[in-house]
Amino acid sequence: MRIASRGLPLLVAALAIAYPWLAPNYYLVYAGALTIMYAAMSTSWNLLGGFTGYVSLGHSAFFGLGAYGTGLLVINLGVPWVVALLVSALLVTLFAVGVGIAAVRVRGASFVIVSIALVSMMNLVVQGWRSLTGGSTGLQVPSPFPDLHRGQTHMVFFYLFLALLGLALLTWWYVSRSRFGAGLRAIREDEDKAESLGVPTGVYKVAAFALSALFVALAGGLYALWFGSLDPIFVFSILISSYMVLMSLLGGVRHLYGPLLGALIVAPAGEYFLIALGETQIHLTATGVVLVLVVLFMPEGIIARLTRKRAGPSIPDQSADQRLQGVVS
Amino acid sequence: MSLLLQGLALGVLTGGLYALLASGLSLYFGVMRVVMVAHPAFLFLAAYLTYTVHTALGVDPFLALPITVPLFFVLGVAVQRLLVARLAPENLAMMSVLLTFGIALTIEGLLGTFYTGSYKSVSMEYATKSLTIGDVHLPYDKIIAFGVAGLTLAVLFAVLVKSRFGQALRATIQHREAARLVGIQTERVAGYGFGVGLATAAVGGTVLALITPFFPASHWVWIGKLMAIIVVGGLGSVVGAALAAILLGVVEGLVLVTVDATWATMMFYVFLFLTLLARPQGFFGGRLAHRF
Amino acid sequence: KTDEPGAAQSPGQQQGPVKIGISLPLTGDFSEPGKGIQEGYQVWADQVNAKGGLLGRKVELIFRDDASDPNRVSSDYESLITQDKVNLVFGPFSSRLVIPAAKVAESYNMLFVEPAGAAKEVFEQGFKRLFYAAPAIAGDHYNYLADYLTKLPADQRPKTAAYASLDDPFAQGTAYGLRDKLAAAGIKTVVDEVYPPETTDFAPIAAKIAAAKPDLVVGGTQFEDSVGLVRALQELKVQPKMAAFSTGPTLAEFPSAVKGAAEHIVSPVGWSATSTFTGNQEMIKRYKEMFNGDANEDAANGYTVGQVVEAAVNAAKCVDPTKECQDKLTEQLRQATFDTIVGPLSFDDKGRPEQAHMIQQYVNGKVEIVLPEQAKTAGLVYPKKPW
Amino acid sequence: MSSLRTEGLTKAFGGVLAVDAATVELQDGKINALIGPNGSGKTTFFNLITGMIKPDSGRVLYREREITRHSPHRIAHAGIGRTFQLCRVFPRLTVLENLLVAVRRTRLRELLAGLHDKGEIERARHWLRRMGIEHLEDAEARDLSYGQQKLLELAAALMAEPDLVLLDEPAGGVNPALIDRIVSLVRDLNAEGRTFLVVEHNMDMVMSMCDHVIVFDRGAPIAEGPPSQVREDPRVLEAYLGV
Amino acid sequence: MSEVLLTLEDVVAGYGRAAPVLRGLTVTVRAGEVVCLVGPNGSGKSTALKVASGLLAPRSGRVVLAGRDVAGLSPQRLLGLGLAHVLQGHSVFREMTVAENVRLGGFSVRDPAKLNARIEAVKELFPVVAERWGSMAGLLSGGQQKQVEFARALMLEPSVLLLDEPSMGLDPRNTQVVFDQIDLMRRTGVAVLLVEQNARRALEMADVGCVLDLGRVHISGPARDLAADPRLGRLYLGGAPAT
Ligand SMILES: Nc1ncnc2c1ncn2[C@@H]1O[C@H](COP(=O)(O)OP(=O)(O)OP(=O)(O)O)[C@@H](O)[C@H]1O
Ligand SMILES: Nc1ncnc2c1ncn2[C@@H]1O[C@H](COP(=O)(O)OP(=O)(O)OP(=O)(O)O)[C@@H](O)[C@H]1O
Ligand SMILES: [Mg+2]
Ligand SMILES: [Mg+2]
Repeated sequence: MRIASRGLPLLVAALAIAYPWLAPNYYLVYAGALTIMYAAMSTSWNLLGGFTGYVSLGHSAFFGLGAYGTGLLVINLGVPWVVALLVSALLVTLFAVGVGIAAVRVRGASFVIVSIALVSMMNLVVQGWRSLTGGSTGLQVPSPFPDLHRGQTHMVFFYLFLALLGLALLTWWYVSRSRFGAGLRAIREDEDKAESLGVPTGVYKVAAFALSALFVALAGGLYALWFGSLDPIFVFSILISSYMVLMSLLGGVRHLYGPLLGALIVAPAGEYFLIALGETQIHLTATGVVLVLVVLFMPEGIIARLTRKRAGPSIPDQSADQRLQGVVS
Repeated sequence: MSLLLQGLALGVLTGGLYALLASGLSLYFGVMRVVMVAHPAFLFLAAYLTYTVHTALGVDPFLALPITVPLFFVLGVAVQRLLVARLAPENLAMMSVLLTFGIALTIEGLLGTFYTGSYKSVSMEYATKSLTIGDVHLPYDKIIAFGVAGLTLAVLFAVLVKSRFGQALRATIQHREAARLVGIQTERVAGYGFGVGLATAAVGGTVLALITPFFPASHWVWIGKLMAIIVVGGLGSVVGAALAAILLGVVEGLVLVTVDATWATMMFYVFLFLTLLARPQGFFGGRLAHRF
Repeated sequence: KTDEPGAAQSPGQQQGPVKIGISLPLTGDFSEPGKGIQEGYQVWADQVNAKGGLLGRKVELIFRDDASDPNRVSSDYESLITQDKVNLVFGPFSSRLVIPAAKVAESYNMLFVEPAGAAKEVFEQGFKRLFYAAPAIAGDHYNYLADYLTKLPADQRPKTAAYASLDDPFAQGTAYGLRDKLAAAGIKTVVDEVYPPETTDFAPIAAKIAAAKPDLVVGGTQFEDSVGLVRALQELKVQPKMAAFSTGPTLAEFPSAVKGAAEHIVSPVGWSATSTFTGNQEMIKRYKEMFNGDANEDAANGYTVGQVVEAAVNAAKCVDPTKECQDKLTEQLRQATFDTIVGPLSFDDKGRPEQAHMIQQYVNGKVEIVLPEQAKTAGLVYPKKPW
Repeated sequence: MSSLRTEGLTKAFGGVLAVDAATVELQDGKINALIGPNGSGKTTFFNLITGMIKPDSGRVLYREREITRHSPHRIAHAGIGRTFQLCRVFPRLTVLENLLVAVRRTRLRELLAGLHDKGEIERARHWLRRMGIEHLEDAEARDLSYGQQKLLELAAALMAEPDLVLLDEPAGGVNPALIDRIVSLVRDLNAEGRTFLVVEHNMDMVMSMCDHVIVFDRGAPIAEGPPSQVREDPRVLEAYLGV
Repeated sequence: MSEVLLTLEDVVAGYGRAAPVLRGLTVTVRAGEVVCLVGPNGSGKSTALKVASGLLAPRSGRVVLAGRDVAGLSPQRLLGLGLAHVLQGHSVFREMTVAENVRLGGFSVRDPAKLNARIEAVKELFPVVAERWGSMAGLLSGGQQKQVEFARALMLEPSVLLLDEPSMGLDPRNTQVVFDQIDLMRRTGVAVLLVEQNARRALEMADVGCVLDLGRVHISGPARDLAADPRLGRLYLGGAPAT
């Protein structure tokens, strides 16, 4: 048991690091990098969703802003890509604090709507602000590694995304063990009660919102550098957010590795559906049906399914028997 | 000046359309606590059915209503009983988003498969005429939409607030066990509630078909707009949603004629955030605050 | 790695069918035109195979759906090139998807002939192997019309023009191409409106146009918004002397969507069902056999790509994905002039076509080519009848 | 010195004056009781003190420092803990996690500190032992029976080490055998120096446990004093006991 | 002896896949009789009532209502046979007015005249119902909500009444009103199955008492005898028996 719980993650990590060298061709490296990117994003989504239970369908806004921020800094100010990436992620985090203050005022379903609105709004802003962002023409970001050929670029970004994923996992793990995390979980269960026990719920929620935005923004920035073309209607898309949510839920929002596992399943499965059914729109239906089935039959996620079933309340027999003896005798 | 007047008139009429399209949402969302992302997808499903009836029989699209409305009612009952009812109540909000998102994708895929990706439209002679009062033109299609919206909302209001069924529905959602104990058949009632919501989608879809061409992916643009209306109006308030719809319709129309289309679309979200900052429970209605 | 640049081609690729990889938006926002282009490609492949194939080898098309998503478009080409080891790639639909797709093709040294990336930005990315197989890029679509209008006698010439266009590089490109030329000729721009793809209500835009009472209304549109605009203009009783819309009116669904209002609307079109350019009538015939409908411009664009590449392959006498072969093909594209169903095509050094779009008009309910003079099937009706 | 004092505290909901210019002073280090008929404003009074709702007017002073309109978590940090009339636990957290939420966290360092700090866990277990529910430490709170949840809620409130504890009907729905246990616990804690304010309808419990009784009617105190005295007060008999 | 109206016989029941909560429970209630269930928290009292009213289907055993085996029938059906159940805790329809709540109590009563007569009667019984007729029920105080619930159940004129801790959260005066009402119904021949934690008080007025623990009735007999039993007192009733 001990070995399984320690050893498995190490083994997986080793495999992940070796993956680009084991992959028979660069396309699989590319697909791997994309999967890791989604894993990193859904893990960071889970910093908000898993702890506080606030379902955001708006995280692609941070993805897009991170991407555009990085791209614009590189193009307009010519700063080195690392600086651009970090500065843009920081700015997005600040922005997320502002948005968070307004957004976390509503709970449950309304929050979902607000987050959807956030994506639509950012899409409109970026699309409308043609002079800065290039509008609907999109933004072409120069590659940070012009000397590498395409396959090598995929390798580099595979490791960059892997590092980001590691960072996100570490953060989640750390938060889950901290008092901050305990407070966030309490918020998920009962906000007013948490408040009365001294949890500053407002600050916590905004902090979780911003933290989770930070990693998504970093992923967006890396994406911009890797991919090279940005188009507002695609980076600010509810579909990207939905993927984060789907992956997290499928794996299990209450587990460190839930979103990662979800990503490892969803990304290849999506690929499979497209290739197998791609000639008609029926693959959308297939995805939709899978989503429905997950929600209906695995609402707690795969990991919860595999590891533990809630035993339900049980009455401690001995203690009650003792109690009864005094009466019946 | 006359341009402003024209913008205002168009805004009011368009607001009516929005109110119609959003009315079902305020039912699921406010009364049944289900975040129904698939509502616009159902609207377009209805539009496609209307199109089929219209082209097959050559009749006025409104004559499709006797077919689509009962059909959607039954569909709604089925969706509720087979899918939504299985969600655990403690995370209904989260799970219903995903569930209905999945439903929306399913519908889009099916529409694409059966009707192909190409645009369909229903055009009637009367839909492009307009009534002219002074300098202001009032398009008939929008007037019809406005009228249908008024009618639908009135019916919905009567059903939800005044009728026995409406009371039973609200009781069911608020405390299921207690509702069963006063003699309400809760499963049936919840199913019917959803059915009524989808029935409004059938009406909305018909009107939409008359006004705009559509293709399977058309529903995406509507999700954000309609949801914004519901939040600004205050969850659960049919009247609030209607007023918010008209308000936003007018703002959109006026901003469009004075500034530009991007800003006009943005207004929905700007108002949404303003609402949150000023009155998170919405302007016209809203759920009870918690008792401690 | 098997796809290391310069890795030796496995002999298998030199025989068997010629595989052509294509990613198209079969779902999502661009699914409508995506489908058309797919059909065009299929008609072409069918015809080539009936004639014995490319260099004697059967042609096999491999389609991927990119769901109108640039991320997927890249993955698709990446996997088509490296996994399926296709011999050739053909382009996707929409300027928005062409750029990311071309990036991939370019980095694998593949020739990239595309049917639908007409926005001027596509050609400003420094691509060396990209060619647009249609008569003209977006900004030049209206050239014949601009010519016609500016040459009208002063008293007939429109004085004012209103422009409304979708925020999309292609649609906007067409409208602005015309606007710039007309403005230079002194036709005043009275409305210049850009609307985002999310726009669902066109009446207020029409109201703005109505208030300006322009002689000329130009829409940089795709389908949905062209119908929305036409209906709204009708409702608000705007009666310009001429109404021009890109894309929408060239689709078969248009006349039924706007009913009688289609009459006298003009549009730029790269292809005509009535023209007798090389292979056009066979294409139309075969399309009808295969899909039981009428070919449209999208299908023609797809077909044209096939024609161009086919000619290049036949001239270069090679069709494998190696750099040498693709270089030879690219060289062909750059130098030769190709006889296609949209007329003779040649390309400049950025891959831009150097011909021009025709102008079509609905006359008595039928689509007629009205400009240029040498291709016309009917005379341009101006001013248009009120709607 | 008084631990908690309110001056003219007023809250109206629409037309209903829930708390009406209530001026109340608690006896420090004592077990204070707050009784009154249904709807007399007791719970609202708690909510006003703990900042869950904001008063229309009036002031709340805790150890002579004004805490009116402070946010609930600040008030909790100041040392006021409470339980709810309808018992509220974190249903899907384990019993132990329920308690750990209440650990103080003011400074960033404390905030980021590991949750599984040995000392804190020991302290949590200590409280669970005192409530007699230590064997349930790993059970999810929603699996507990009503009475056990009540004890858990109390334990969580105490975990935050409040100096003033507000209990809203601690005996409601609780088995009488458990009530005895709660009473002795409150007595013990009171002996350690904590001040209590208990809302309760179980008169036996109030009379036997409390040192000082405040009687509310229509949102304001109408009588106060030691239990024996209040029990005889004609106004109390009339307004509350209904005889 | 009067007619047996409700019998639970060897009932085994539980939630989900977990171990059963009721493990062979047997209880009988006759017309004109109040049977009081007492027992520790979590012993299965509420579960027993849920089985009796059809909210929970038993895994085995019989539920006989007025001579018919009704195990597994829906609450609506049982309601038609004259059974009413007041739930534990708060079960008002929070976002509906008091008026709507009370009216819904008579959901299955089709005769408007009768309905209005009952409404007038409950308004008289609980003044707060009349006073707050138009308020949202969820905004009332805990005890007020409880009164609304009781009033709602009274709309039905049942022949078998299941009450789950009706006095919880009620002040002494309202507790008296509720107990008086139970007494009145007993006299008109209603069979009452009462669960109370206010056990001494309840046993005082009940005819039969049953001690439920671990999902089984261990002792039953005349209520007064149980109340006087010192061993029971220590374990279940708290404190010493009132003398
Ligand atoms: N949020 C609210 N909105 C409207 N009225 C309220 C609200 N909260 C409380 N009230 C009203 O204020 C009055 C006092 O309520 P409160 O809950 O403080 O009473 P209480 O003394 O705790 O009663 P109980 O003993 O029944 O718990 C009641 O009449 C109640 O209806
Ligand atoms: N909905 C439920 N799901 C799962 N378990 C439950 C549920 N309701 C009750 N239980 C469990 O069943 C057992 C009996 O519960 P029940 O509510 O019948 O007890 P009770 O005797 O009424 O206790 P109390 O006096 O605290 O109300 C408890 O262990 C409880 O945890
Ligand atoms: Mg209270
Ligand atoms: Mg109980």
